[in-house]
Amino acid sequence: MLQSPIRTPLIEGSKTYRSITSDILSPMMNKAGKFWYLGMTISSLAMLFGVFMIFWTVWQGIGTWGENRTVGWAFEITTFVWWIGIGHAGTFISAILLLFRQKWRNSINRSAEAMTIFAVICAALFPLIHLGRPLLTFFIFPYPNTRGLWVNFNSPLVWDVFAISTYFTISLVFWYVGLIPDIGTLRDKIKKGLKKNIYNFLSFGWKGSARDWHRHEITSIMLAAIATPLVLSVHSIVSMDFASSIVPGWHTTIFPPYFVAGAIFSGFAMVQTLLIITRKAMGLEDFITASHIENMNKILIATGSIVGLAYITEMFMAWYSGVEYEHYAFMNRATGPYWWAYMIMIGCNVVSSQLLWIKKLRKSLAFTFFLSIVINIGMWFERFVIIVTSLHRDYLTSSWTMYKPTIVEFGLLIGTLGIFFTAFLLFIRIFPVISISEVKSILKIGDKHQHKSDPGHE
Amino acid sequence: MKKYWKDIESLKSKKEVRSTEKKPEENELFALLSDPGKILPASRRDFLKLCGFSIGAAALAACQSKVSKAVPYVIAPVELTPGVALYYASSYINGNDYCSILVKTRDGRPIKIEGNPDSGVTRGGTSARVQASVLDLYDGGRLHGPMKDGIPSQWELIDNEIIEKLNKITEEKGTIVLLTPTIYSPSTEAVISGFLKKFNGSEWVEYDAISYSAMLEANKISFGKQVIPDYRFDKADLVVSVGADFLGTWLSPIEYTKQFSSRRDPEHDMNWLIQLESNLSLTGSNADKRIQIKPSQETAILLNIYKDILRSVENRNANAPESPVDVNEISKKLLASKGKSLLISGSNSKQIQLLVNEINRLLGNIGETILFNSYLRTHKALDTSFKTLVKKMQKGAVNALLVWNVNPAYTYFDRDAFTEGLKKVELTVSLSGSPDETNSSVKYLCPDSHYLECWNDAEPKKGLFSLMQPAINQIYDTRQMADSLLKWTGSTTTFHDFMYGYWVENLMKLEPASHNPITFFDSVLQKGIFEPGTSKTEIIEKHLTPGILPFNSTSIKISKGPTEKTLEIVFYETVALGEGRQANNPWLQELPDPVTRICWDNYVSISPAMAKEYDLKDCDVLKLGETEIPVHIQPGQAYGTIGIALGYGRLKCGKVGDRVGVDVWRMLSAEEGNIKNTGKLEKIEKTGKVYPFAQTQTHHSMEGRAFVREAELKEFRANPAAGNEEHAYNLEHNKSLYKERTYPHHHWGMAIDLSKCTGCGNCVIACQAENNVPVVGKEEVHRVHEMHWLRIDRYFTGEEDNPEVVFQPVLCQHCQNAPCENVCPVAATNHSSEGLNQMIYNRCFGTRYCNNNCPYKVRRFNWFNYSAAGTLTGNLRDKEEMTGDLRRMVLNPDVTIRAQGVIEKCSFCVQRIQAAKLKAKYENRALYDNEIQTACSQSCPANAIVFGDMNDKNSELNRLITSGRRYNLLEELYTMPSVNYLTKIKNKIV
Amino acid sequence: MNNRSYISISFDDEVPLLEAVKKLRDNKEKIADVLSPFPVHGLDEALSIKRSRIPIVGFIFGALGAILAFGFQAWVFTVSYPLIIGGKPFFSVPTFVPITFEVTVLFAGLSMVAALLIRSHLKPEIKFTPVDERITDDRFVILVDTPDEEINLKRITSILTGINTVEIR
Amino acid sequence: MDEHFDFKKKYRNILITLMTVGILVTLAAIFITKPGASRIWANVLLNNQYFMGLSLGAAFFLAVHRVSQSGWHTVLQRIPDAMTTFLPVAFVLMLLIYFGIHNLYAWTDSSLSDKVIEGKRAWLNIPFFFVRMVIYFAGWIFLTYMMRKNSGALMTSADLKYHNRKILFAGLYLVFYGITVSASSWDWIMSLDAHWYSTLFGWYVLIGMFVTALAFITVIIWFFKRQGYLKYIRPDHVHDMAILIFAFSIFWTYQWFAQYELIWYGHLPEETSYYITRIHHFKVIFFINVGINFIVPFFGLITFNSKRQIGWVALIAAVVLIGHWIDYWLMIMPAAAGEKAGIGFLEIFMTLIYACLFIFIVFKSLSRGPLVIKNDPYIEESMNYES
Repeated sequence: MLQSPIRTPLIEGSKTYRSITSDILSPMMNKAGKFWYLGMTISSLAMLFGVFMIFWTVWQGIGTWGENRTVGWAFEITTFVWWIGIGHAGTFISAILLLFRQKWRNSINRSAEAMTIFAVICAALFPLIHLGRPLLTFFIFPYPNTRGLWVNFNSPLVWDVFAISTYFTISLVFWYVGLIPDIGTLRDKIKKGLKKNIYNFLSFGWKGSARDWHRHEITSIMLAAIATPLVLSVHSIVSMDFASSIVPGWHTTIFPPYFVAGAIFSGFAMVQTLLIITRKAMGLEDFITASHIENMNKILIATGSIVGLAYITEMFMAWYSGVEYEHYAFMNRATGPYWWAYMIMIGCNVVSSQLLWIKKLRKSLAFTFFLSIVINIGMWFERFVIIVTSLHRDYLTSSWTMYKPTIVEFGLLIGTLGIFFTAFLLFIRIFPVISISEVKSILKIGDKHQHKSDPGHE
Repeated sequence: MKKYWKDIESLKSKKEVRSTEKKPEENELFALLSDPGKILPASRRDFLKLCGFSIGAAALAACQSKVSKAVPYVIAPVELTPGVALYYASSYINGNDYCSILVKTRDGRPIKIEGNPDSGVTRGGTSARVQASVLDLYDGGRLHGPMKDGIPSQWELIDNEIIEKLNKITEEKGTIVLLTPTIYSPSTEAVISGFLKKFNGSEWVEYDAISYSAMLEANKISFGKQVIPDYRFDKADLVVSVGADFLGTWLSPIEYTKQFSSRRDPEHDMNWLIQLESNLSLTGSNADKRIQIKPSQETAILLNIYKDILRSVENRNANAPESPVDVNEISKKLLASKGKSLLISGSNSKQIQLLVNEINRLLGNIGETILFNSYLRTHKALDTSFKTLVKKMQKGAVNALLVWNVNPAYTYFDRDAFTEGLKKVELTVSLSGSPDETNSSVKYLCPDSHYLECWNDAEPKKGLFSLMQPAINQIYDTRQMADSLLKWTGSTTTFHDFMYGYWVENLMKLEPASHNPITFFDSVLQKGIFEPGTSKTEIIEKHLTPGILPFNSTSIKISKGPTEKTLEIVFYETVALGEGRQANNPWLQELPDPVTRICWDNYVSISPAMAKEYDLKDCDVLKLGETEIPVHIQPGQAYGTIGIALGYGRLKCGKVGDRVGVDVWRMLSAEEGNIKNTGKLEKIEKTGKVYPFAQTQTHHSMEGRAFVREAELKEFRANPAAGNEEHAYNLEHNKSLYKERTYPHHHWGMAIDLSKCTGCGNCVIACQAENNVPVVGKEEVHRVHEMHWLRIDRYFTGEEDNPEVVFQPVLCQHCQNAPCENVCPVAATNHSSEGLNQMIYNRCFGTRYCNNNCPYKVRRFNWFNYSAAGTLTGNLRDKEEMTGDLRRMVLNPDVTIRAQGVIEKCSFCVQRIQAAKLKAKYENRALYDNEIQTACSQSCPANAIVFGDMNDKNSELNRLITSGRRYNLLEELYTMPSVNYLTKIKNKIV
Repeated sequence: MNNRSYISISFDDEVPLLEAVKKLRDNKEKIADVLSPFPVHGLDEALSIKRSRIPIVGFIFGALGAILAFGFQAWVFTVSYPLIIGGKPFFSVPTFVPITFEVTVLFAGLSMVAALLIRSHLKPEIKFTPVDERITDDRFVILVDTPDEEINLKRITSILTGINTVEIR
Repeated sequence: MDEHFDFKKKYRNILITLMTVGILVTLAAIFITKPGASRIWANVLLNNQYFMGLSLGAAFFLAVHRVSQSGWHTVLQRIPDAMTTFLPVAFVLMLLIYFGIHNLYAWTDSSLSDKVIEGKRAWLNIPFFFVRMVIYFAGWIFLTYMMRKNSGALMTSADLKYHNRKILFAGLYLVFYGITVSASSWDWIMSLDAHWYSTLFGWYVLIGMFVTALAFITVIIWFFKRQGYLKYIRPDHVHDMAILIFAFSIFWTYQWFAQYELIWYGHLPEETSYYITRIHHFKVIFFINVGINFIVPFFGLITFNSKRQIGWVALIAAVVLIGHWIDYWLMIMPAAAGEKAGIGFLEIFMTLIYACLFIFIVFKSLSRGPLVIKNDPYIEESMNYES
């Protein structure tokens, strides 16, 4: 395949197929370093803290949270939407960028997909524990119960269940299908022992046959094709949890695409956070290059701008609508008691991402890392602003009230961060963080030297 | 209303069992147990019935002694059908509070109090206190039996000792004093006079913590009768009230609310209410014009009114100081409605009351709006008599003190004098049923039974009698006070028999038609009331013809106006707690004050202007003398005054009420022998502490949104839809994308007349009692976790310093396009074919989505396991001990209690709807209009709530909802609520 | 498969591999399989592998999912247990769409993966012996189907002269 | 490589004839059927919006691809570039609205005492309306001109700075267009229903524009290939165009659904009014709209092979072009012309006039240079593109 000479290479350094294999597999072949253990300790402690808080919530009741009569959802749904949003980047990278022929995605899709899966797990926890009676969660499934009652298909929460479980299943399958050849590589690299047997089992007997590759590719691209609308639908449906209500500030038609943009925005920020650490810690600078980071920064500008545009649109429309409730809801957002949250949201999401227009900042790893964390915070606050400021002052002024989170709710956020990082840390030691076979397939496209020495391969 | 009585009528034939005062359940039961050989014929069906009942019986018996197994009745009590409610007509008497009631019992347990619509006094109305009184019955903190020196004892032992001592004292010519609140039970009065006769030299002192003694004294001078007259607010076109909260707490608020609201119907003639006051009271918030005054200004204002009126009526002049407010308008209005006006004052100053009497006389109101035929008998005590008693006690001149149902060690401002005197009394006996500050230091405790366990009668107004009958056997080893007195007098009759005798002898003759004492008594007992026709002519003494009242305005002393710096304090009763008798009642403690919306506390009310001046914020703690008390900034509080509620800060009333709020009784003082409800304060000290309130509404403005729609009477007369123009617009614009549903059979709906609603909060408690709404406690209310299904929103309009107040009861609106239903994932909330928004508790798993999407925020979530119905055991959150076995007896078995983690909300009392439908079906007829009453509509003393079938074209509801005043809350959202509001029509005085 | 005999030709790059495939096919050799560490671009055409029908499987199952999901929801709301919910019609198509979509995607996705696993005989196995352990690393192998190894080995070696092979055996 | 489009006399004559027929029939329709001023002006607005949308969508197509440094589209970039040359004409046509503004927009009636409209006066007033119009067009015309100029410069020069500038202006265009496409659609379309509002509306219109532009580009490719041009546009390029039409038709449906579903669900009268008018009076057209714009491209382009045949893709694209005309019709007509709205001679032939004019300008522009910009750094990559 021909590539324009003005493009930067996708992989740096003079790589051979063999060195790609050994570079990427090295964490699985060697013992973990002390930083890994340190990270593991911290994140599992955070996880334990969260587990305790979950237990506390289930045992005592939702009353242990700061929610109340008027603000029925707050911290937990904020965090839920945040995680779900983060869980969007993986599939976006794998699916949409695959469809749009963005070859650079090959070295980041694996870890982004893994991130998706872990984030969705963290997210899925919240709808469960936020229930008043979590032991009865099974009510949500349309099973034929003794009273002949099914579920309410009109409810966006039921759609959520279908959307999230489908999304999780498809993401997991997509990820695993992509992993199979690499597990095959691992199997063949490890000489013997239990590890080899396990990888052997997991590799599904992958041979690398041309027909298998053909089917594998077609399946991947078709999965990508269906995952594309899926990824859109999931956050759209999550946004409908809000948008289909009649709460001013929630009920707005722009929500589905705006939430999707926001999700990709926050997801990419999280990918940036993880990749900048991972590439450094695991020495994968040649595969995840500065131009990867820059490309992702460009997506951050795009999605950040869409999000900013949505903020402006909402604000304008609240005024334009002439509906006093809408009007008040948005005034209250910006100038009410939670103005600081609104400012954090605007500052961290819109203002900060616009800095990426500056090429120097866009190319700076340190700045990108900093910014990615800022955006993660900003996106959390975006959901907080949407949820809490809309609810706490809705229609009847008599019911207006304030919301203040408790330690338990913070514990849940910390706990899910713990789960997420624990899972991610385990992942990087068990499976290759970069898709070996896909990187090999673009090796020659990216490498100028190879290209020159072998011009006729196309 | 007559139709209602279908229930009670059916009891008629079964009355005998009741009136013999046997306890058939127990007697038969134990007879059977003691004679096992006796075989009784019982069909299987009977057996099952009895099994059912036995559960209730076992629950009852459990309170007396431990029963390890349930034993079925073999012979059924005749009137009981398990699962069917029985209603007993009775009376609520608690100190000065009176209400004629129906007690709803289920399986032998009283579970709900309802108003007795036949009563000429309360006319079916109730108050929050009455509604909540049923919970007092199941108060585990009540005294469980007789005690001596704090040690449980036996009635016989104690009786003997007391009789012995009383006799000894009498022999030694000592003084025995019986201290009670005002007693308006004729039979009890007879028992007491018997007691006084028996023990020579004994005295009877009546003491009311909230006293109207100045009024009594003034009336004695003005009218020759030391009575409180029969005020007729229904006859007055204009009511001018100077600090009298007659809709909330003044004298007989249930009665007055009924009367007053009957004149708030804009379709007929509407009255005017002018309120001059310092605190923003319930009455003040319903006033057409409210003028803020300081208490010290009352005399001057009244004198000016007097001057104006005297000049115009009798063409005489009177001296009056400069009036602090412009009274011209008031005088003019008063003069314009001569004979049809009413001037009242809440002051306990004789001078002021004399002045008020004189003005009313000049206006020709005596005999028109102020009647004496059936004068009010519920407030008879004079402060001076108690003061004399305390002095005597201090001197040691009292040998025995028998206290019943008063608590001077808490309510008397000079309580130290009283307790000091108490120590000098040889024999101290308390007959009060609950622990309090007074009986904690007496020797003998002979606890009275709860009124639901007692026989009694009452004559709250002259010539209007009512009966009280027990609805349950004594839960504890208690004995009614009158029985104790009879016992100590040496009588062998029970009080029931005594009362029966009294009625046959003295009252039967008032009803010339009746000859048979048994049928007479039973018919009264069945109706609960006896109101023989009173003579039409007024019975004011002849010599008190107008014009020669012994009144001289020049004798009135005008206290020097206090300096600007001095703050004046107004002490008031709250609607819920009054003087604090029911402080141990969690329902009342959790009832938000109608005006401030704060519960579980009292506080200093202070005007916004003053708060700014003193740099105070809500919840700042102040130091007033020795007491520390938090501040609440209350728009409408007169500048220069502060208001503090009495009845809080009790120390010995029980777990619930102890140390709730601050006790300020000590800050009262007496003037001319009468206890003043005002005080002065030199300075305010900030402590720097902050104290959070449990306040259920923190935003007080409607922000220009049309929740409560208002119009002036004039506008309304010109256009019945005045102030409600949006309704037509919305009707036109609310179009559906899909076919609207119809409810062809019944379509239940409600109309709430905002013109009538006074915001008293009675419906809130009625709803709580009917629907087993949990109590969550102060901390939880503070965290905005309150559970009331029905709340009363209160908004301020106009300026901050002198706001107008509107009330709006908000319950589930039962929207036809209910936003909550759409979003529930498990269809736990959906719509019935009769238009009800249903909530299925056991299907709910608590996503709270419905609550978020409810624009009315009427859904309540069980944040913790409040009701002990939780899915996890051992995680109960019940600070107020509402889930103890005893308290749970108040639960309505027709309404499920809700588990932790489920949403609950108003059901339109679906259990009542179903019961009535069943009954109608059984009787093979259609439902009558008004046959179904929800708890709130039934109890409303202002008749502001009407429930019915919107499909019934002839129903009262339909009449209301077709009027131009009808609108729906947030109707622009097209939720199509079944609850309709009627615009508030204000009779503004410009 | 393993009991048949093959000649395996190994390469260390895909360029000679493609050339070899072309040459072998031109010489009517039966190529049993080509094994590679990654999908080699152009190999499908070189081997004339027909486009897989996995997408058709996905379409069929997706359509099935759509019909099932929509039908089920409609049945529940109109036949099985109609409930009045928020005044909305029983047959409320807009609210059925999200779930219908999700189930469609789920069915389509899982069916395609299932088809992949079944068609390529991919399943968890305890024992697996690869042709060459370096295939998943950097080896490209052509397996030529052959009845007589020795004769063919010679022939193939001659066909492939000039092409950079690593090993022919 | 040095292919030049020859805008033959034959084409010109056909276009001019058709335009003349269009004008005549339109005038006849106006005088015979007397459709009322509102409907006439609504047609003007509808066609202005539709053809302006083609230009803007084409520019959006270019901008997105340029910013994402996509190579494959390089061979066909002159077509969308040419489409943007219509914008100055669109501007003039849009200014014509001034003469019919009272027939179209209820809010222009200053005597109207409507609380909601009163509240919007700060935005909805005639002077500001035109000020905004000028701003939008100035921005669009300038930015598309710069994009065109820089990509055109690569016809002669191989300086990479033109390439980089082209990308820069594409980025600026995206930002400006993102904001103004929403605002302009509120102004010109949404404010026809002065009470109604939907935050999604602008984005919905944006995607509609994009899909129509994609379809139009495809139709032009088909036409040119039939005429023997654009040989180097291979099935791989067609495939990508088809994927885009397919994907963005689904995306359009998604937005359509999101807007409809949320309004249907929330059921707030101030929002449902829009759909009530359209469903109650124009039920058939309402559902045809979704049918054409979703079902046709979805099933028409779902298979692998169908996406690779230019004839078939162009056919689907043509249907999509009609579909989105109906979409605009539904947005504009019921609000502007009320129940009198319909699809008749007036609509069809006025659109014909516009279409001829538009094609004329596009062809004219295309004939001005080679069809392939040979110095574009991505040209070789694009020529050899394999999907």
